[in-house]
Amino acid sequence: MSIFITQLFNGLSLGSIMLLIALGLAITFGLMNVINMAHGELIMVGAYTTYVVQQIVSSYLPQQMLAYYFILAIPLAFLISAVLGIIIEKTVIRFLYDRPLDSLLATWGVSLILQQAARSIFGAPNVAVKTPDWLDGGFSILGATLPYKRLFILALAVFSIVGLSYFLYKTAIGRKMKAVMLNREMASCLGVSTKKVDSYAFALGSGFAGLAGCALTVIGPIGPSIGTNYIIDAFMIVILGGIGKLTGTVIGALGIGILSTTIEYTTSATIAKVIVFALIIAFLQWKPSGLVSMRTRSLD
Amino acid sequence: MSQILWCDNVMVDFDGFKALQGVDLMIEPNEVRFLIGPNGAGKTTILDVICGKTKATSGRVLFEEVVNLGSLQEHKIVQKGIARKFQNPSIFSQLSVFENLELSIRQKRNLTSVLFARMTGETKNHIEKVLEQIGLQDFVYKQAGELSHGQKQWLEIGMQLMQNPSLLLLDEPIAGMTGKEREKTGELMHEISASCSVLVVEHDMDFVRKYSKQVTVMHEGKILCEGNMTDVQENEHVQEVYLGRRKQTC
Amino acid sequence: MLNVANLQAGYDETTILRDVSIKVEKGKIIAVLGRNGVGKTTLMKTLMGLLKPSAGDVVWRNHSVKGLRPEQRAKKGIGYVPQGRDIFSTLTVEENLLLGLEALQKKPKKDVIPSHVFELFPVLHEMLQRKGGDLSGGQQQQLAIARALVGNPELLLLDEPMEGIQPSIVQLIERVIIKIAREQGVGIVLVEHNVDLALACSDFFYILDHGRIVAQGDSKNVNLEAIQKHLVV
Amino acid sequence: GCGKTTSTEGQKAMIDTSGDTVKVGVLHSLSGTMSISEVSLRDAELMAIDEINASGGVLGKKIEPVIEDGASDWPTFAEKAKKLLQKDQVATIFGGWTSASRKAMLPVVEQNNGLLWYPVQYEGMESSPNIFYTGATTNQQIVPAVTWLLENKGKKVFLIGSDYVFPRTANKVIKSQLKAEGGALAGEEYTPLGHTDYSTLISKIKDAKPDVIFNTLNGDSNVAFFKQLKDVGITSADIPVLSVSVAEEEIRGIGASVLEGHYASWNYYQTTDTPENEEFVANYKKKYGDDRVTGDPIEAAYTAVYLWAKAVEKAGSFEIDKVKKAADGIEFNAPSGVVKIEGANQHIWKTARIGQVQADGQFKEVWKSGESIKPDPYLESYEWGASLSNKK
Amino acid sequence: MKFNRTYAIYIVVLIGFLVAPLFLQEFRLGLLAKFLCYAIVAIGISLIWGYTGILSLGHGVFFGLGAYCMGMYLKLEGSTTGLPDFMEWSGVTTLPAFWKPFTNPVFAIGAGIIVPMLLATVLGYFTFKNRIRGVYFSLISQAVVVVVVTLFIGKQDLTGGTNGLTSFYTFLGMSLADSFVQQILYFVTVGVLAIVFALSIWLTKSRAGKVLMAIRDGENRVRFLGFNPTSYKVFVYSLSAAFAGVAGMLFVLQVGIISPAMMGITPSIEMVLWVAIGGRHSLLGAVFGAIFTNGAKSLFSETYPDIWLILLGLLFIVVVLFLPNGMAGLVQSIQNKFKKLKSRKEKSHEPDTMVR
Ligand SMILES: Nc1ncnc2c1ncn2[C@@H]1O[C@H](COP(=O)(O)OP(=O)(O)OP(=O)(O)O)[C@@H](O)[C@H]1O
Ligand SMILES: Nc1ncnc2c1ncn2[C@@H]1O[C@H](COP(=O)(O)OP(=O)(O)OP(=O)(O)O)[C@@H](O)[C@H]1O
Ligand SMILES: NC(N)=O
Ligand SMILES: [Mg+2]
Ligand SMILES: [Mg+2]
Repeated sequence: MSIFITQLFNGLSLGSIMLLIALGLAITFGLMNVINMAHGELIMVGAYTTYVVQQIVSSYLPQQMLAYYFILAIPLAFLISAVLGIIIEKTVIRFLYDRPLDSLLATWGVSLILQQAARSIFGAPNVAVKTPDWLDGGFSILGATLPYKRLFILALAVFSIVGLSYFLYKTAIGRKMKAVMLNREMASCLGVSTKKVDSYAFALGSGFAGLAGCALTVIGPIGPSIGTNYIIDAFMIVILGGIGKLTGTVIGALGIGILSTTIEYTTSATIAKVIVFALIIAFLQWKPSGLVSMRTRSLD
Repeated sequence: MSQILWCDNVMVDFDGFKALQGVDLMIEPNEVRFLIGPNGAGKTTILDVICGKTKATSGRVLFEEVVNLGSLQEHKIVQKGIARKFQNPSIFSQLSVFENLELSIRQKRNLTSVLFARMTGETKNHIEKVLEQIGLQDFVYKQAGELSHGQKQWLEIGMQLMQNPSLLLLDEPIAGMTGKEREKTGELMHEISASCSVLVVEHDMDFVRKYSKQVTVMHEGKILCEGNMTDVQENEHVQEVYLGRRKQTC
Repeated sequence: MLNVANLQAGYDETTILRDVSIKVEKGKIIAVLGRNGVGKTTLMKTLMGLLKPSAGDVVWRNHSVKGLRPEQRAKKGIGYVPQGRDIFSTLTVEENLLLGLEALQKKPKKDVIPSHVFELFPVLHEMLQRKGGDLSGGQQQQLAIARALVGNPELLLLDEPMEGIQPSIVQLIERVIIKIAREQGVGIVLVEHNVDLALACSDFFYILDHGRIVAQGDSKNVNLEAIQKHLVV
Repeated sequence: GCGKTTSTEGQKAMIDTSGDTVKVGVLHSLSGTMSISEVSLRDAELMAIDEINASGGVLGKKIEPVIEDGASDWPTFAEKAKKLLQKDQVATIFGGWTSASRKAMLPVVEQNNGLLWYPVQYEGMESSPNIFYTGATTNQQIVPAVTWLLENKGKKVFLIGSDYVFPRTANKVIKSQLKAEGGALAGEEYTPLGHTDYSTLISKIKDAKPDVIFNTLNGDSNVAFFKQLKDVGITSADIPVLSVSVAEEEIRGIGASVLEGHYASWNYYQTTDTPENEEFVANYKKKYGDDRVTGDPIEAAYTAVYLWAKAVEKAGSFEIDKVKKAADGIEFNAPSGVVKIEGANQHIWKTARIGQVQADGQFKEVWKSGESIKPDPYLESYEWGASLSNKK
Repeated sequence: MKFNRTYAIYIVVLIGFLVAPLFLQEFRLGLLAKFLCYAIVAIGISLIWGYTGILSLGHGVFFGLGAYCMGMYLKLEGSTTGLPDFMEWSGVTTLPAFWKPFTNPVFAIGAGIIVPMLLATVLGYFTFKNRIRGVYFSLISQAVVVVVVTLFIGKQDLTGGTNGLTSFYTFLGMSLADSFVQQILYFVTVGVLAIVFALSIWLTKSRAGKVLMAIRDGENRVRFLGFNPTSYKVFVYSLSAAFAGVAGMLFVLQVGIISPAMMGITPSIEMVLWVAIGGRHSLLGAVFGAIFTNGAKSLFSETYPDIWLILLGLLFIVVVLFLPNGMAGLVQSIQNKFKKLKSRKEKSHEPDTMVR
């Protein structure tokens, strides 16, 4: 029983991490059609932001504040990544909206630059972020321990998805974003400021990447190449879910999370990785546009 | 004479919305048939079913009495001799006008044949003839994407002509054409009906009046009535849902 | 209201429009006629700001809008129904219509679609939750017109708005066009292939050929013979 | 290499000694995943070169390092090694971290009769005539560690490692040794390099209830593993973890508090108490910053440069064959103590040390082999080791 | 006229490659040989991407499979015990069955072409038949990379794991370290490149080539002209996989190593970048893109080992942003300008020509 709960929780927890890293992509890739290979590096920026905040707090503020630096780091990670996102949008992406596959190539260049920049600024080795004490330990239930850190990430994921859904489906700016991505010229003919919408949307997607980066510091490494660990998974989740549909992304992330942990438990991490990716390929053969499809009758 | 196309009680259901609710339609060889009806009646949908773009939920479509089109893939249907012009121009925008036509030739379309296909004098003549018919002689090497809307329409008609089809499906072919060109299209339709049947969807009543013999009216996914234009025009129901009560002037 | 002077415009390296001057007055309907490929759509796009003119000027309510982007022109009251409809295919009909509100200078407190468009096009009301791309051709065209009307434009650019629409609704749209011109003082530029129809509902007409204005005049007393030569191939 | 002798053996390698400098290659990953570890090795080697130059160079020539980036990509290592040998005509190359990078450079140095100094502990089963190995081979690190664990921490060992050649081969050795020395295998798991979710693996470890975990994870994965191990409440008191790829630098990236109480097996720690080390650590910090730490591979890289210089001096020539011949038996007072080159297999004699992580991120030595251990890459001196290699 | 000139350029380029050994140091020649292998891959990518609109982010796999086939042969040829060295230290005692045929060089070379083609055919058949297109296909091809690479790494005892295959000494009895052998291999590479190039030119000029371009423009429309895009796409995809396989075999012979890292996501994306930089719509552009990009990469990393990635990243960004059609596009537009200038001069007495 306890192993069942532990594994279910592990699955959900991995799923929530996957969801966090994929959410930003669901916007920049799912909605904006930008294949942002630098998404992983935006995650990295969020993680380093958390690190820097911790450094600053621990050297300039009283010791008892250190416990709460994380509260400060979350919004800052979002913000800094968002700002960097805007810069990338203004300098690179903007020219590529009608060439989605080219955006992949250009942002690949961006990711190389950001990685090397991180290496030059923070040094090549990993840096350590000490998570606040209040996240240490866990919650015991039926013999299983659910670490607070993982519960925290789960909560953060839920919070993010609720906020983002409201934003996308219930607000005018969400609607405008979708319109701009579908038909830029027509949207602008209706009075939508495409440039603003582009920047907002990309900033939002990048911000969520930063948020994911902040969350990842709790459980994983923080170094210049952290982004490369997550980028492929993130893309897989978005296409598995169905481009442009948040519900799909959520189901996809949790599905992959639970599937991975279950298979890994009975086989090995390597086999699990192979099987999960093979299943994704097979699934897409069966449902070529993902779990939640958005096809219309138009010819192409 | 036996019919070339028979739609037998065709139904189409889009997630609960019944776009076609049992359509029976028969087309004779060398016939030019007009299909009219209100927006959303299901005209495009029935063409989609015939050419395989949409699968019928039930019912069947028989071509030349024996071939059940429902079980064939799109390209197989085309190879049987059914050509389709879409409501929105669908041409290959990055190929030249000439190349667009070249690809449309009725030919063996399997990989090996096409790989080793050569441009013969005969095909060249055919392309030139069609170019003249569609009035794009001066645009032979222009990229099709740079044509105007109307020119694209013509190119797409030309591409269907290249195929020497036995059944030609035209979805609003004269939309966006001026008077003279409408006439040209009308005449062209009758010209080619010597060798094939044509099923035309059109909203322009003057055009229908002028070039139709048989007209089928659809409404809400069903056939409302069939007959010649004068009869159809008199039909109260058709007037109500489609034509409008009386001709209004501004 | 709208004054276009010596406009020259085109695509990349090819110039399509040359020396085009037209005028639209408040509450008047202008018809633009011409064969396929003469540059009618190009003119509309230039007016809307989708194409940059290489010479000439577009003056809207005494101010040049030459340098403005489409969204800025939309906010200044110019509405556009493009040829080919350009519906947002994966958005619902409702969302498409709500987007029309973006052109309004003052945002309404709540997102509500003015009910008069549903009176005009009842079918849209029935299909509010359907995806725009799933509508039939004519339904999409109706949606495109409705979307432009939602923004309460003062100048309406209509590029073949009747294409693919059933006769009874064509009549309806004709009436609507005239009504909003007369009652709300909206200026309208109408590109239409059907000469009879175009002349019937317009006040003034221009004929384009090879990117130039080759004839213009009052729609009510036209010498059909004279203009016919510009319209046949 | 193993099996085949090189066709170019004895061929005169081209070494450019025309000027008053001599070039050496420094080939590590400065980018890509491995740069997290390898950049420091470059730093250590450059420091050694600077020191030697400051005291007059070798054979009267200043050493001129040619730095190349292996980019964590093995074919790139091969390409760059070739470039260093053929184009720059370097006298030797210092480089590599992963075994894969060494295996990639091996045929290049053999075919060009070049020289490579490889400074990282590895899985053994190799001795190329053109490579000097200054890191530990298995019998200087892993074997003593296993013995120590069995004697001090328990018999049930769980093996986890990254899925590549070093951990797999190391674990093969460990399993033979466990059998021979009365240990038991509680489980054996591998995760892909860069893997970051260890929750499931930790569940499996919990199920297996081992006494100790022997960890051959490499790189980033260590961070995730230790953080997540701590989160489920497993401490070093419950199940101690002994790692062979976690040095001071890695601890900095994981956080000392996460690792406190766990063990590592190395030949050197920053805290190793020798006069040479005191100076070495001080110089390193002075040169690269107070927040930097040293560690075993860093020390081995630093030592490699000195050993090469000594061999050259002894040979009186830069010629590869002469240097190789001269190298046998050379001793050097390294920061880790006296090391000696074993000419037969071109590894070096080293002292094995078990250290425990302290709250400040440094190791406290808890055990050391009495004297330095003779390198035995093929484990020929162990009865249970005979079956491990087909070396004749 | 125009025809002849293009062909003349091809011949000049070929001659250039043939005389290159006269001017290059051994090491540089080795690099060029490696780049020419890459150029063969690039031609295949230009066919599927530039001409057919299929963006594969998994060509590293095909390259790798070809390379492994050759590598397996070389390992067996080089082994005195009949077992490759890595199997010995992985505890394998008898040669696995699927390794056995690779003792035969003809089989190995055949497999180096067939295996990648087969994988591409199977994968392509299902994906294309199920109408998976665009980004979906690209990402699926990445998933395939992940699967294959993880398997190759995980099955260390059969594949050599992360290390890959290396330490080759002879090929068909010839010493690979011999510079004369390396020169011969260089000329073989140039020859293969020329054949692959000519074949591809012929393909793109054929009617089938136009079908490919039509598929790029609008796949569904192609269906309604009676073509089955699936078979065309499978064909060109497998063809480009075969090219990559051939390139991989030549690569292994000259570079002396193949490892899973060469099949990974990064090299696969880089392959596409070579083509983007050279000009995806031009086969010659693709060839030069591969040479130029890799040349730049080598040069940057030799000169600035610390920040070369930043330079490379900038190169990618600048080319993608400002040269959407790559170097070939740049040449083309310069040519067009030149032509226009000329024709303007000739026709200066005429009034502006009118469209239509
Ligand atoms: N994929 C779909 N999902 C939902 N509804 C659909 C779909 N495709 C078509 N419809 C609906 O089916 C009905 C029939 O559409 P169809 O395009 O056949 O009409 P039509 O007769 O061609 O009209 P028009 O004259 O305006 O072109 C329309 O109400 C349309 O909204
Ligand atoms: N994107 C483009 N690039 C280059 N040339 C174009 C482009 N679009 C249109 N053209 C050319 O510009 C000319 C005018 O096109 P335009 O679309 O304005 O014609 P139109 O009068 O609207 O015709 P139609 O009645 O067919 O809609 C045509 O010759 C066309 O080939
Ligand atoms: N030799 C190692 N640690 O790969
Ligand atoms: Mg229709
Ligand atoms: Mg037009």
